[in-house]
Amino acid sequence: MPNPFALTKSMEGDVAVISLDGYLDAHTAPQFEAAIQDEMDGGHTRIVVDCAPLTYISSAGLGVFMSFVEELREQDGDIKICALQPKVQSTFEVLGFAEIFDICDTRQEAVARFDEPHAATVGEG
Amino acid sequence: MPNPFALTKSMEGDVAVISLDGYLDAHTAPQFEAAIQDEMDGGHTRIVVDCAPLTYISSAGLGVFMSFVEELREQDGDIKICALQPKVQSTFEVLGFAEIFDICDTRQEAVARFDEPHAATVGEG
Amino acid sequence: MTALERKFTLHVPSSTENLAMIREFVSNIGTQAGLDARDVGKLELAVDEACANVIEHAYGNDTSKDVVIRATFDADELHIDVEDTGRGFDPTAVKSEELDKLVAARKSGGLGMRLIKTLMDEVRYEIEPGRKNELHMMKRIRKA
Amino acid sequence: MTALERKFTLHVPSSTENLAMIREFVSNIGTQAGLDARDVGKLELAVDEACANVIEHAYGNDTSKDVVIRATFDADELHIDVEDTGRGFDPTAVKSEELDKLVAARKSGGLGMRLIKTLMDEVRYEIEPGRKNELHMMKRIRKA
Ligand SMILES: Nc1ncnc2c1ncn2[C@@H]1O[C@H](COP(=O)(O)OP(=O)(O)O)[C@@H](O)[C@H]1O
Ligand SMILES: Nc1ncnc2c1ncn2[C@@H]1O[C@H](COP(=O)(O)OP(=O)(O)O)[C@@H](O)[C@H]1O
Repeated sequence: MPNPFALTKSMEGDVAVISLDGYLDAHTAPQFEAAIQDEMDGGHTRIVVDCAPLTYISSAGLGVFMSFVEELREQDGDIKICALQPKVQSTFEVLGFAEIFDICDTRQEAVARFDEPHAATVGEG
Repeated sequence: MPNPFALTKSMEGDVAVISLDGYLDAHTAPQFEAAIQDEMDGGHTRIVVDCAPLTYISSAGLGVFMSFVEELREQDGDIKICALQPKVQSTFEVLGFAEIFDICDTRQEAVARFDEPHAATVGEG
Repeated sequence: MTALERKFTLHVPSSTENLAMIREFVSNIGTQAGLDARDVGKLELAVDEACANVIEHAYGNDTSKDVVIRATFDADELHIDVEDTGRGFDPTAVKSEELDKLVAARKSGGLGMRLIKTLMDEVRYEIEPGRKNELHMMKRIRKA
Repeated sequence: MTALERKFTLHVPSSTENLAMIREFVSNIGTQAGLDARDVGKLELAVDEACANVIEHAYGNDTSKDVVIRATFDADELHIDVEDTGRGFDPTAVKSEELDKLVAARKSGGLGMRLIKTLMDEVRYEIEPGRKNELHMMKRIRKA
């Protein structure tokens, strides 16, 4: 059996961090979609998705990033992606995600990116 | 992919230690058989099989232990087995191997067992 | 490696729950065929996308239907066919949108067929709606 | 879990190289059927033994032949059939030797069928030599 999918959430300051573990495919993507929707419903628009333990992603997983990023950016937030394993990274790259998404090496870097001048500066509770 | 099979050999004093990694089934058992035959051809009759990294065993693997132990014991040697993972251990047990084979928790214990009074005492170069 | 052709077939119920199993099937075959880890990864992803499309689009998530994956390889090429008996479609009518357009339109889909075409060396649909729809994919086995 | 029956089939060339793949197939299904990890392990081992016997004894390591594994489960039972078109045998004529006898005789085989019978809840052979030989195995799904 492949290791299944797991998702954990935490906050770093006003940044919501979602960590993805295992495989994100058409079967598990709805859980990821619900987690992002939850954050938005809770007023969190600054989201980091930590992919360090993520071993596989298919277009169903990529579609979740794709469908939320515009709305988050309109609300002065963003989805930053970090810690991609090489195999997952190449799936992001082959579709041109690196040009549209902010992809960082580490979680710290991704969280800090929200405070850089070109990023959104509106804070939240 | 399941992790494939690997086998490493070392000597601890006059005891030949064979470490088994991955899965031992009808496909990989011939490699294990050849390794034991090699030790015997090299005059080593005191053999410890360290199963710490072994994740799976089928009857083809068990058969290798079964077919050599009598000859080794006749030559004042033995096969001691150590560090079984629970799943592998239950396969040994369901067939009654625990009654016939000396199964130890650790490699040190298995190696030391050769020097206990009831064990063979003939040394080799 | 022998010149003999090897054949493998997997039938599973049409459910996304089985995608993990399909990927393991395919990655075992890819490795056995002699593909390197990168190409095994590409094969796995292309077949996942093809099967996810069958499950969602051809069968509309009706889990009483079957997805069939057939694989053969020899020393040079690995062929994988994904077969369904579902509604079928006209693949030439599906236009591939750029990523920035999809993002602007807040789409969550539209990447699968592009991925399949990018990852495989040959891709061909044979559509007979309700009877048999097949997606043929081929990956060349690069000599190390 | 639904009461609906689920069907899975795997066809692979008759080679011990494919046993790892067969085990993955079976353990995926066992997990999906709701078996606990111990029972998944038993199922995996029983099917491995059954297929190794087909590969070695029914087909005498002729890799041009096919091994077919069919699995179905519902809420209560998981059924797995291993099918070959090989030489067949009389399972009632195979006598199961005690381990100490096998060890004394320096045998390396003779454990497979005993394992299968110990690990599964039902085991039944249907032999039609050269046409179709089937080993039916059943594992009950214990409610947690
Ligand atoms: N096997 C199939 N059967 C029926 N329709 C399909 C199939 N594969 C793809 N399609 C159609 O082509 C469209 C594009 O597919 P794709 O690029 O994979 O993106 P997505 O599946 O995310 O919509 C689908 O939305 C669907 O309408
Ligand atoms: N599928 C099969 N086809 C033909 N003969 C078989 C088959 N399965 C088992 N046998 C016969 O039964 C014997 C006992 O099988 P088994 O208990 O699995 O031990 P082993 O395979 O190690 O000999 C085999 O040696 C073989 O002669």
